[in-house]
Amino acid sequence: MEKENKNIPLVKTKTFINPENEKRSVTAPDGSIIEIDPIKDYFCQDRPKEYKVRSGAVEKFLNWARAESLWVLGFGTGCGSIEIPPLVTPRFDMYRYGVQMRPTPRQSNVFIISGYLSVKTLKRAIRSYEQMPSPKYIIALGSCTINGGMYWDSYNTINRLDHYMPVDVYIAGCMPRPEALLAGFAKLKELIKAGKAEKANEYVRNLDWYKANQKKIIKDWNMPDYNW
Amino acid sequence: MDIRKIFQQYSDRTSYPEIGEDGKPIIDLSSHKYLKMWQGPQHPGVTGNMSLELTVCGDEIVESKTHVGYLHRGFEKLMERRKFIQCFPTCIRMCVAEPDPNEYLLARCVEELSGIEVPEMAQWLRTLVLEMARLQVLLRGVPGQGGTFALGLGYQWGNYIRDLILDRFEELTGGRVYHMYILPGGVRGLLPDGFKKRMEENLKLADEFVKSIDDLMYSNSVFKQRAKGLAVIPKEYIDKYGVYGPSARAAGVMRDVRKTNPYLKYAELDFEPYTTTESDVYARSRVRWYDLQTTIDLIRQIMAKMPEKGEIKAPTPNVLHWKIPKGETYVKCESSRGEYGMYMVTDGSDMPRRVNLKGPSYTHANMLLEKLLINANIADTAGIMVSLATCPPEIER
Amino acid sequence: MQKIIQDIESRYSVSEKEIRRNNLCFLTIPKNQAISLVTYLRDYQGYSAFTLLTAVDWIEEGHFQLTYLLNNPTNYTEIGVRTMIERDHATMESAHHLWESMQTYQRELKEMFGIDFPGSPRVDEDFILEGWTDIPPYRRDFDTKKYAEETYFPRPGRETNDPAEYMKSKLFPND
Amino acid sequence: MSLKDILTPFTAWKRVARTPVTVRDPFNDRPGADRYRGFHKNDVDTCIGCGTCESICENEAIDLVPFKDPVSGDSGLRPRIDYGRCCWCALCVDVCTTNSLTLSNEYTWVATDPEEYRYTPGVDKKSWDENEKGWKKPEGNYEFYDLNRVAMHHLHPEERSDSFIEMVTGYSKEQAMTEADRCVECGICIATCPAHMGIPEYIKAVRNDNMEEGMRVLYETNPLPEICGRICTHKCETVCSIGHKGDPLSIRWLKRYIADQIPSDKYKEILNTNNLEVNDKKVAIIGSGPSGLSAAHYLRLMGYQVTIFEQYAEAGGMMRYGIPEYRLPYDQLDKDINYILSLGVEIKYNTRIGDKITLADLGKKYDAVFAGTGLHLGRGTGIPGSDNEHVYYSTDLLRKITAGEKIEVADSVVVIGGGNVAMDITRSLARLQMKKYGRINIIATSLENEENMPADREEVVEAREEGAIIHPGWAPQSIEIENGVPIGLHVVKCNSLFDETGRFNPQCSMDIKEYWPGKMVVQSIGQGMDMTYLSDEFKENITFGPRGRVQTNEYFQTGVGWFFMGGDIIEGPDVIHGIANGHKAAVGIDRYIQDKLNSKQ
Repeated sequence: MEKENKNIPLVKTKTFINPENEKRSVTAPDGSIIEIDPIKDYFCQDRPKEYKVRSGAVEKFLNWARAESLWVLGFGTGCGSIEIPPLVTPRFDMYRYGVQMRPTPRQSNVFIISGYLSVKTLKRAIRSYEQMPSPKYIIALGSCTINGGMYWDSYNTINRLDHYMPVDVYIAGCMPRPEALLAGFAKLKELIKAGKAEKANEYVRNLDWYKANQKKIIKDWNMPDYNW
Repeated sequence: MDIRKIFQQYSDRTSYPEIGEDGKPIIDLSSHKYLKMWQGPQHPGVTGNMSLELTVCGDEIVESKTHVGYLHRGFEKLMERRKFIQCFPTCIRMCVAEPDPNEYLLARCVEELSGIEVPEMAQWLRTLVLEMARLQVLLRGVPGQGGTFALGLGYQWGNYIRDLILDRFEELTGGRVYHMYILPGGVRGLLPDGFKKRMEENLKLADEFVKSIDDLMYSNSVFKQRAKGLAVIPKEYIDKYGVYGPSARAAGVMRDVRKTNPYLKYAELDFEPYTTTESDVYARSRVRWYDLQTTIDLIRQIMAKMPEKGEIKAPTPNVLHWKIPKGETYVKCESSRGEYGMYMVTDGSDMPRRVNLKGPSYTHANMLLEKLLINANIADTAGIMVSLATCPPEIER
Repeated sequence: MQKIIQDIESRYSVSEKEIRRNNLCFLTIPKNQAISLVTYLRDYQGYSAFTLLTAVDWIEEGHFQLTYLLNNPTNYTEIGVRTMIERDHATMESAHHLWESMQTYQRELKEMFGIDFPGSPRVDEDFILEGWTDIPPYRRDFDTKKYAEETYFPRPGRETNDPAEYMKSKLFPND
Repeated sequence: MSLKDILTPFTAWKRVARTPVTVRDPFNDRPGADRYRGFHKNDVDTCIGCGTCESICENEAIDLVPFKDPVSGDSGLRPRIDYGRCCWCALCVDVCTTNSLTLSNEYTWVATDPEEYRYTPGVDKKSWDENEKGWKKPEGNYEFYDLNRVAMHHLHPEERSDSFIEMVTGYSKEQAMTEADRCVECGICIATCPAHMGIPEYIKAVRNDNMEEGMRVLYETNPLPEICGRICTHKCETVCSIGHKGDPLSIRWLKRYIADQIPSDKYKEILNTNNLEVNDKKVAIIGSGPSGLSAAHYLRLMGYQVTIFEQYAEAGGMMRYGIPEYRLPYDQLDKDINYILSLGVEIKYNTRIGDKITLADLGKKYDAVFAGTGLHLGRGTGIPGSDNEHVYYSTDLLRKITAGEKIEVADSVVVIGGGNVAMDITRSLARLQMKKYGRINIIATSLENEENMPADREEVVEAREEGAIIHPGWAPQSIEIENGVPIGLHVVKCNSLFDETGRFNPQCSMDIKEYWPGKMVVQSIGQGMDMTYLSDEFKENITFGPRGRVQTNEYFQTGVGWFFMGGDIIEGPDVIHGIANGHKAAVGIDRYIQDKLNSKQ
């Protein structure tokens, strides 16, 4: 729907640098002086690359493998995260579907945006998302991610998640029950197996548009444009 | 090499860092002695979406700052532009884990400012729902303390029973997490048929859980080793820092609104909140464990004492244009974390002028947590946070 | 309760009092006496627990109302000390020395209302918001709906009809 | 640390042998609870599109979208829900005025396209439409607004049965505020009111206790609020959305409440009519009934010089000469009329058009003419004996009562007719009987049965309270005459009035007979119009429709360009149609005159 306006030029926002990210020189224990530029040294600033689809059966096998081991990043961004504990505990037990929580983005490929995102969390969510290895998927929970939900008129929460992050599956509800979440995972599996969970590549293709949107609302952009 | 000797060498944790003239530690990051690190918001060890900025020396925290605001939705602002009835769906989302005190407080504020009397039956149902809410939080919170010290089994048990309680909520209120059950004037329905019987079955499971978590966790030598003596809150901190509920009762100070300022039907119920004096993580967790038993008992009492039928809602003015005269009030109740209060100012229009929610997490997670974390290990931060039951959405609202 | 109020009235100039319940009352006090009264209540009347500090924006009258709510843990009563401060360049004496928890409240008020508390520790640090450049959001003149619509663009494709207007347009368009 | 502390945790192993608690098939094993607040359902046939769901929704999740063409009492709109906003609080269900909106217990909806989450329940078919379970408005005394109307205080039958003082006392401030509070401001009623009055707006003014604002709203569409506030047929109340679950709002009494609160000397100030402009165009109005007064009022506001021609000695038409005083006291009638006259409207009493002044004369002298001459002729039954001089028409009697002429009321009376006028004459004569004889002996009979009596329900109830006997469902056959005076009425049982095609075709059981004695018989089965002022030269240009009614365009303009007609002779009969016609005709006259001016230039 917003294909035509995805060519908005990248907005140059004023970059704030946190004190710990400032260039500095430190003296090593052996007395030598080391120059450090954290933004350059600690982050990879290269633009992300699209995931290349392999041919035929290989890709099919890979998709099957991906679909059957969805590792979810344990980041409760909003109210929806209250329904995660029932999922990881015996009643609903999502491990049997190959879904499990991981503590770090480096090990995860599914990001559950559990409801509304305040601007402050959006910044962290983007960083977490970008640190996840490809192929990666986003499940958005609840009304808030679709059109603002409860907080449609709040000055601190975003209304449409698809403006800032690419979403593969939406689950309606406020908040969605564990069963609905499991249905969401089932849908995501279906999409992955069919090779249709392509939103991460779309993010790469329209990176400038997403970044422009993100920078429009994140006022103190004190991180590199892309970090992974 | 005797490992014990190495530990003893550093056992006097107050010796570093040096304390400056202003009473604050002198921390020179470039000295390589200290490291600044963040815990959260994306971290399994924080209670929800908040973060701690820790300065550590080795694995010991020398300074900590709490950062909140990741869940800020501006409720108090949003409610200023909503009619009183419209505030309810908004307001209950202020504390995700335990939404019912929010409903109750808002309804109580509205009723008090407009002078509405709530029918007997509705008061009993409100009491029941508030206790059920406490029960489901504690079923997650009590074993959750073990979870922070890598004892995840109790958490699995507790969550199952919590889910059964959520089923009862669903039956009674129509919602699993956000119940929208208490409205100004009353509640939104009587108990369904057979509710008490099913509840009793769940309570039996909870009874058994109480016993087994005692064996599993409180008698566990590892848990004891880690939790005892950790993050002691001295008695004089109670007023100075604003410590409420179970955390205050663990320090030997009686803080329970149900007992001190009885509301709803609590005056007619027989219970005695547990107090102890050790005031460490173990004691706070233990107080919650006793609270869990009290709550189970209270639910049984309520179900036995409540009438079978009755009016569930007092007549109110048309909610679409309900105006409340100018006034202000402060209403409080006891949540699972402590005194939970709401301050409301009205100006005669159909919307509140100002609503301010005051939860215990506000003081617990900010000044108190920052203070308690000093000289603790990084590995203990999660345990300390959970023992204070900090709930970020309630801090920043 | 009455006794305490009488005692306060004999010492401070209470301009308004509102007894809400037998365990809650609100007193309005001039700005320069507020902290003194709070200290007095804490030290001599047993109101040693501090419950909350918040502000109300009375934009029409051009002032903020600050409410210090104190709790007496022995007889379980509460007193709200209200004081009115000027809305322009709002500043208030800091009370962080009375309770440690006070500085968090003052930080929040600074951020959300723009009320300054000189001397309060960390009062200028961001508390809840991050990089906020607009007017403090809890002020009444900040329109959150307008801001949200302009900043976060709601999903298009919604349209609604007023029943009365719609019936008029269909049934009697010329009247 | 004791050995016990090391060993007891191992008791957890005993759980190994337990049955697992995992839900085997979470997609099917767990339907929502009976009260679960799942996805929306709407019974579109019951729904009236009032929009209360939209106004209570704090998330603006509900839009009203067209579903069908609006009709009276149904806006034709239906709620569409945005699941990008909804929070499933079910306040919309609880506030629904018709109980058509409910929630199902279905809760799973997964999609890849966020645009999917907008749908109109009941219109867009969903899998949960037939789902019986789910949230419904709680039963019992659980309402978001009061369903019971504030009872209006009536004089006790004993107090009122022998006098013509007003029997309805009106609301007190508190009562009016309580009643106004019940309004949900949907605005469905506006379309049903012939005058399209701003009903929610003036009810809001009552709620805010702002009578001046209320007065201004009233006068926008209705220059006779005191009168309408008493005798309006209140069609608005029949469609009131609150009426689906409870009593409809007392819209009429609230209107009266506003008008009652303002003293007549404040009117001009409040309505800002102290200095009205005057232009050189003149309009004549025939008849000072509701349509005539209404047209005069709005024309005068537009600046025209208005002259009313009234055949009787006082203004008001049927409102004065047809409606008994106990329903509409003359001082209240005068309050409204005098205000209109005080705006500079000229009135010529005792001037009947057609006698000395003809319509053609008016046409020459004035730029436009409006006739609201009403239905003043009684209509007879034509049964044997009805031509007797002591068999009366109700219109004549009512006029005489108003004019203060003496009526020889008999000690036993039979009234033929079941409409409002029949009730009026029944109750008026009953009062006269009470005054004269100290007892009441009056029988009213109607063709229609009890349920279908054309009179307002409350009129029938009140008439019975006062001692009149009402016999519905009887067809008059003949009037028994003895010595030149009637002594009774023969009737037979009437079974049905209309045949299958809907034509008027009474079916009677001739063997079920009844005889009611009465020394005075009054026929009140309808009124006719006196159109003698329409001479033949006009009749050529005027088209007549069914039942002799003149056909006009939507601005009540007849084929004769400058001649407008309205009121009971065109629509109704009732006051509010007259007022609406008058207003519309005033607009039409204004357009007509302006068009003529423009074309000359």
